[in-house]
Amino acid sequence: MATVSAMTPAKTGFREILSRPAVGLAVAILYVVVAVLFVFMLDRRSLWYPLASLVIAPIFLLSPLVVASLSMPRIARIVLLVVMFAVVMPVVGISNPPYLELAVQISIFAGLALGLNIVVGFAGLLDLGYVAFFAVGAYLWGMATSPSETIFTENAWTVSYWASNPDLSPLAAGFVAFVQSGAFFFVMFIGIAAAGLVGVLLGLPVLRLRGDYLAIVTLGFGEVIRIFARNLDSPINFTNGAQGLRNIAAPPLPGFYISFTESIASVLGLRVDNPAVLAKQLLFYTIGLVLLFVIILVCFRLKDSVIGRAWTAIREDEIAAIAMGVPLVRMKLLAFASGAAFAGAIGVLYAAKQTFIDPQSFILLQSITILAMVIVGGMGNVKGVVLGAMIITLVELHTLPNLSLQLNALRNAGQLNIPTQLDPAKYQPLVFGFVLVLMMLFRPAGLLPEKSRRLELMERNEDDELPKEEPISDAVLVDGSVPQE
Amino acid sequence: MSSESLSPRQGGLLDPLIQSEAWQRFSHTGFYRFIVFPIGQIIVFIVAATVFLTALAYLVALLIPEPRPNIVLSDQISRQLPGMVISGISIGFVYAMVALGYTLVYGVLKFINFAHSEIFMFGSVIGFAFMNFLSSAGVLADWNPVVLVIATILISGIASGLLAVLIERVAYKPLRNAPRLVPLITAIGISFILQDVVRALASITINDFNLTYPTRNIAFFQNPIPVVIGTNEVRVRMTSIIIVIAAVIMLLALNYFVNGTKAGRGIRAISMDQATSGLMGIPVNLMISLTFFIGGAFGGAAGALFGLNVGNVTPYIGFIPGLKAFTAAVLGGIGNITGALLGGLLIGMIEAFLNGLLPYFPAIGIRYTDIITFGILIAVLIFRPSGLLGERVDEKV
Amino acid sequence: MKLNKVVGLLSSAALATALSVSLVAAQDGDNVIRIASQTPLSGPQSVLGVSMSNAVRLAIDELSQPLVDMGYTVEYVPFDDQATPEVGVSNAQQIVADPSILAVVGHLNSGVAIPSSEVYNENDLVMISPANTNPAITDRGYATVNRVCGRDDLQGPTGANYAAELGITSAYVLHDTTAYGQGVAEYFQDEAERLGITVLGFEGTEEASNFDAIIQPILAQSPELIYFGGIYSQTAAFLAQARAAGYEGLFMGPDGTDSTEFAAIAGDAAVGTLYTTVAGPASIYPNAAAFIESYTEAFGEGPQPFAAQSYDSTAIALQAIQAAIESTGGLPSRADVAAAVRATADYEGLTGTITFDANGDPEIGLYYVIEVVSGDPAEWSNNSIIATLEIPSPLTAAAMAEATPAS
Amino acid sequence: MLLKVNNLVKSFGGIRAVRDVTIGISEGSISSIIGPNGAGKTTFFNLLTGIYKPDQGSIDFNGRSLIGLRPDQVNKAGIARTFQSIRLFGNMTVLENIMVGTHSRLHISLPHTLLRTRRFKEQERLVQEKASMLLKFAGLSGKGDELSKNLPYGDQRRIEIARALASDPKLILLDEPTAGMNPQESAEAMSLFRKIRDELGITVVLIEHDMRVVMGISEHIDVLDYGQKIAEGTPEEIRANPRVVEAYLGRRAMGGGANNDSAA
Repeated sequence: MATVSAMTPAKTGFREILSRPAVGLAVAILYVVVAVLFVFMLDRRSLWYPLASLVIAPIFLLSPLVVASLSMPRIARIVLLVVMFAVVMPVVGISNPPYLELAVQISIFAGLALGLNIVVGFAGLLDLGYVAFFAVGAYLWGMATSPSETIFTENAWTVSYWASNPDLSPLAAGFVAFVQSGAFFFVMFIGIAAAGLVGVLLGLPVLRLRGDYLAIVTLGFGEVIRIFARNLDSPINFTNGAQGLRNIAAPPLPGFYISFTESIASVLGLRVDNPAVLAKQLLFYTIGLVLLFVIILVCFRLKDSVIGRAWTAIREDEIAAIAMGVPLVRMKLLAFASGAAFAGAIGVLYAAKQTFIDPQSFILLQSITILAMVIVGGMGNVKGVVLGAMIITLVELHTLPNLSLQLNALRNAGQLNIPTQLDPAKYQPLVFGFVLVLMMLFRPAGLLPEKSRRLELMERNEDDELPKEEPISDAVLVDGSVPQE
Repeated sequence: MSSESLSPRQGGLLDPLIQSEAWQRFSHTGFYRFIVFPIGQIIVFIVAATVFLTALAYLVALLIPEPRPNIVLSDQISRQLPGMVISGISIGFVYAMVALGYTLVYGVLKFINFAHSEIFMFGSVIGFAFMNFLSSAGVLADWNPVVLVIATILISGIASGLLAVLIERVAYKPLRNAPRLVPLITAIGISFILQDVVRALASITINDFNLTYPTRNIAFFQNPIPVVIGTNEVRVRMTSIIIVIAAVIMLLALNYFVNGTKAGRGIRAISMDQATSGLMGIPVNLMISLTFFIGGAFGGAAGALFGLNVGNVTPYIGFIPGLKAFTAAVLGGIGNITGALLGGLLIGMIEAFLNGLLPYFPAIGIRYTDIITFGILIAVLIFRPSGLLGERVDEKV
Repeated sequence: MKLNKVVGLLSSAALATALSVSLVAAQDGDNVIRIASQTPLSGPQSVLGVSMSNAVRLAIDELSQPLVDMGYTVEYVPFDDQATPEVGVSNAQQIVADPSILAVVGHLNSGVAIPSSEVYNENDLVMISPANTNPAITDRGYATVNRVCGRDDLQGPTGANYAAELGITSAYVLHDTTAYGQGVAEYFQDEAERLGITVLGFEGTEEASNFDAIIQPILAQSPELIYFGGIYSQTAAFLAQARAAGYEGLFMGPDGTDSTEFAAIAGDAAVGTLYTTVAGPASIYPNAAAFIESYTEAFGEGPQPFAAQSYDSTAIALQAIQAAIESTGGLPSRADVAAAVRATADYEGLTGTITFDANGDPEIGLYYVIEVVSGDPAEWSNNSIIATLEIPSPLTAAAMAEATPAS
Repeated sequence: MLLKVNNLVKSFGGIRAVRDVTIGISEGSISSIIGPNGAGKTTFFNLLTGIYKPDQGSIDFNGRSLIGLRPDQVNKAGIARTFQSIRLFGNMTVLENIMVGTHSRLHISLPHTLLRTRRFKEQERLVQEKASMLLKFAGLSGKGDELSKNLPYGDQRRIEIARALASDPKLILLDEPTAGMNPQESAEAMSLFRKIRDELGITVVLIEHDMRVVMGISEHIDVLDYGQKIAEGTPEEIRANPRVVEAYLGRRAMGGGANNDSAA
């Protein structure tokens, strides 16, 4: 995370103090400690639990971003982050499993948003069908392992068939052993390749199109993939159609996850009935985190390279870019494919985590939600996009439900009287709509804009005064250099 | 409907007529420019689309005469043809009117107003509310049906237009200098808000969100008109005819407004160059609001007509027609008014033909209608990257 | 950088909240029992989801007295699953984290129910489904997953059987492309073909309002019956338009048809429509009539499909919790409640007498074929039963087949 | 001859923008293409660089045909250009703009980029160095980290030139590089053009309206009017050519008082 730079030069006294490494470190540690304390202070039986959780969950879950943003010695930052991810998060997660679930969902959506950010933020191509690539990965793992009655299960091509068949030839037994150990990661790589390939296949015919035409074509493509997923149950059943693929396998759970969970639980004095369940969540958390880390690294490396500069150039001015030797189609394809590849890998993780996928998981609204994460966070800025994904996921999955839970609790306690037509649980999308509109009105460049866009916005009024039109010419006549010098 | 796009070209059969002095004089009258020409254009579009799709269908029937046992495709085509054409035209006009909203806004602001589908929904709900009000007052049946339709269109059109202006003022105008994708996100936020606000209002006032037009019990709207073509009888629904007539009249009005009035000229100027138009004294903000009003009014009126036709609307009704109308706008060439009309009619007709004939191919079926429609769009865009009637954008270098 | 401000703001907000939380003393005792529901409360499917949630609320209001008498407080916690799997799973995590929640009633969509019930099952929390007719729900054999509604693979064939009895020879099958609609339509089609009915077409469409073009090939082939696997808002609009276009044959649908709204939308076109359901009409069942009355009084509108099933699900949960308390002598564990639910026998609900089999299906499903008698929504409860079929669940049927060895 | 263009034709709709133009550019020269507005000069550049496809004719550069090549391939073949209306990557810094110019000379490999291999780092270092060198060469020292759109007009012209030079071209096409500059800035620009040829050995072709620049720097001039070449030769020859005078004076009557002093 070396590229996560320190704070901008301080302007006020407060900032100046905060920008000192030692102070930054202290503040960061204090923040994390306080956040964790808050989490443990939560009293589930309190009437105000939902409201408290609503406030404390974002405080806690944003703490890695706070650590990454405050100025401190690099080593300290790394140590702190490792401790956060490897110790604090799991401990809190075991004591409060919904937070672990949130962390997993955030890592999934942050990964998706970063992938889309390559296409939209870096290369400036509007893609409204991004969820299609996500579906490719998810269906790949789903079809490989679900016992649903698809052509794969019927023809004994799947893991579950092999694994449950007692009479195995040595070859098949070897295959099962491989599958049970590494198939998940193997399929994840295939997912990366397959989604990347689909990205190229889609990109080839359509990348000549200008911005908004590209948007509708990608939107159509997203729908096409969803409709295929829904319809390819006949004449040959590939996807099990609208019924979806159920009981999709999870990656094998290493034994120490269970013992780790048990020991943490006993240290905290928690009664955990089924440690394997929490351990599995922890495993998904680990995979999601590692995947997200790799994706962030790849994003930074791509951005600070010939490729990233070429993408920015394309975003800024296609004609100038191609005239400077940037091969447009190749670089755009590369953007499409890299974005798609991320989505493919995350799709595999998603299918394994959900254990069930159906076409409804891959609707247009998903693509739009991911796009909203990119834009709300700050197009082009990796940290901003992660923040955007965090906030939107939190709002959708935690803040809004807890808000309605709080109102419901007050109503159950007789402190609030709401008619059923205005049941707060019914109006979460309304609040989400307001959140989107207000965030955009107050921070049009996103929460953490890319550096250049920040500057752009500050000077947008001067923008138009730059001499763009060609100068009125025929200089000849004025200075009279023809006919004599 | 710019008069240039279909202007007679030299070398045609009609040359003697076109070059005659009388024609020249006639072609410059308002009657020609605002009545004869646009209606001719609409007829040409409809006839061309019908002929093309029918020919294609019969061609398929020639290649695959019996796609299913006991089904002779060509017989089925001739049996269904009138019904498919009529339903294609009526839904096509709805798409076209909604597509106009997308295209007008895109023309002046170069951004896709994703909340437009909810304006359409809003129009359909206002149409319901108005009729429901009359119905509960017990006077619905007393109104002359023609007056009722006109009043409904006006009320839902004006209400939706005002809503569109309000949305523009609140959610888009402050963002005019922001990156282009930002208004897209506010538009999505607005869509959520509109859906839920309408739902809340509907559930508070009538405790329901299936809003059924009370016109169901009025014979004028309900009784179909039997039309006998050859040996088979087709029942044409009155509401389909209403859609076509209303849409044509509104399109003529729009054509007159855009090409025949000062305000229309202002809008056209802004769509070409906003900054210069401002310098030339055109009130840019007013014109943009006006554009939103017109686009919203068309969307809202289309919503009311659609509601009248299908009978039942909900707060979530806008999404699918909105998406299709957006496709239509792009197919025709987004930013081009004639393109929206052509695109809407084409999408409507293609859909009607696919939905009518794909059932005879059990391996495909109407579940693939949307995929084929999008396939056609993509094919068109690959050969004409700016849509059917969109201008070629050879960027000046 | 703004992050500082955000951090500052959040921290102070948290501090304030934490303080106020600690000031407002914990109010719940150990004797709070919560029942959660997860249904779509927003979005297009919320008509059904809200009605289900209302029915749960009504059941808790009406039936929790025995538990209250035992000294417990019963609370209802509705969740909006937004018909979205991620939201459902995330809510499920919240639900299982609240130890006072002892039962879940939900979901509407199988696509949400299946992944969410994995979470419930892992935490021994019992789910009673009022609406998931997909066979996969209970075929997994989880001890915590039960349903009171019918199964697609029984309901579809019931319709086909009745059609064959009527002497129908040709049918056209439509569905709404959802797991529910397509599932039930496919089972109808299979059974119809087996019984010698010619299926002239089998089509799925997402179209929700404008069916003009879809009707054309149906008219051209004039089937004797149209079967539409879907929810009333779509099927009623279709029926009204088909009748206007000249369709004169029969129309049949699954239990998604069972709503007063069907008559409201389709009007007189609704008359003669047939539908299959496990919920008997109110005119014959006094309990059902009382339910409709109290529901309408409480919420100002009639119950939608699956509302009666939701009421029954909640009632079964309450009864099971009571039984578990009686046998354990204190607040029962979730596993106890799950076992008690599974042990439910001969429960007399609005939707028949329910005994769960080992997979959580009702052992014997009582399926009605009902005919719509009027286009007036107010007359909906007078719809007449024209056939009643008792169909055992697959597990029960297998057991019965074993018990009576083939001769 | 470094560049040999024979009988080039390009029409847009019914308008023939370039008709039958034949031009040769010899290696190491500085030459100009002049002509009244709308004479087809910029179209000619666009044809050379592959942005437009010619209808007829041949373009041979350094012994190979450029017909059918995409703009990026033309760039790789050794022709770089600037634009009449400045087209910088406004939200990139000056240095990054120049770095983009090196694209066609770089080895681009995804594995090397992702793994940050030594080879990748070495290349990045070279690119940085080259960009800094060109920054200095173009007289932009110290402005490398500014956003390019925030710089004054004259500097933007220089960035464009530096960016074009970054691809190590054999031939650089400058489209009205001094438009909008005052006499002093023009003079500085002229010395920059000479430096490009003298120090870097790059052949320079200008489109120019400022006759002081044209006459002062060109070794060879081609004159276009209405898409056709009407004259060529040394500055002296062109000055004496009656067709050229007519082409310009013919426009004087309509031309009016447009001038080139509209500096930013």
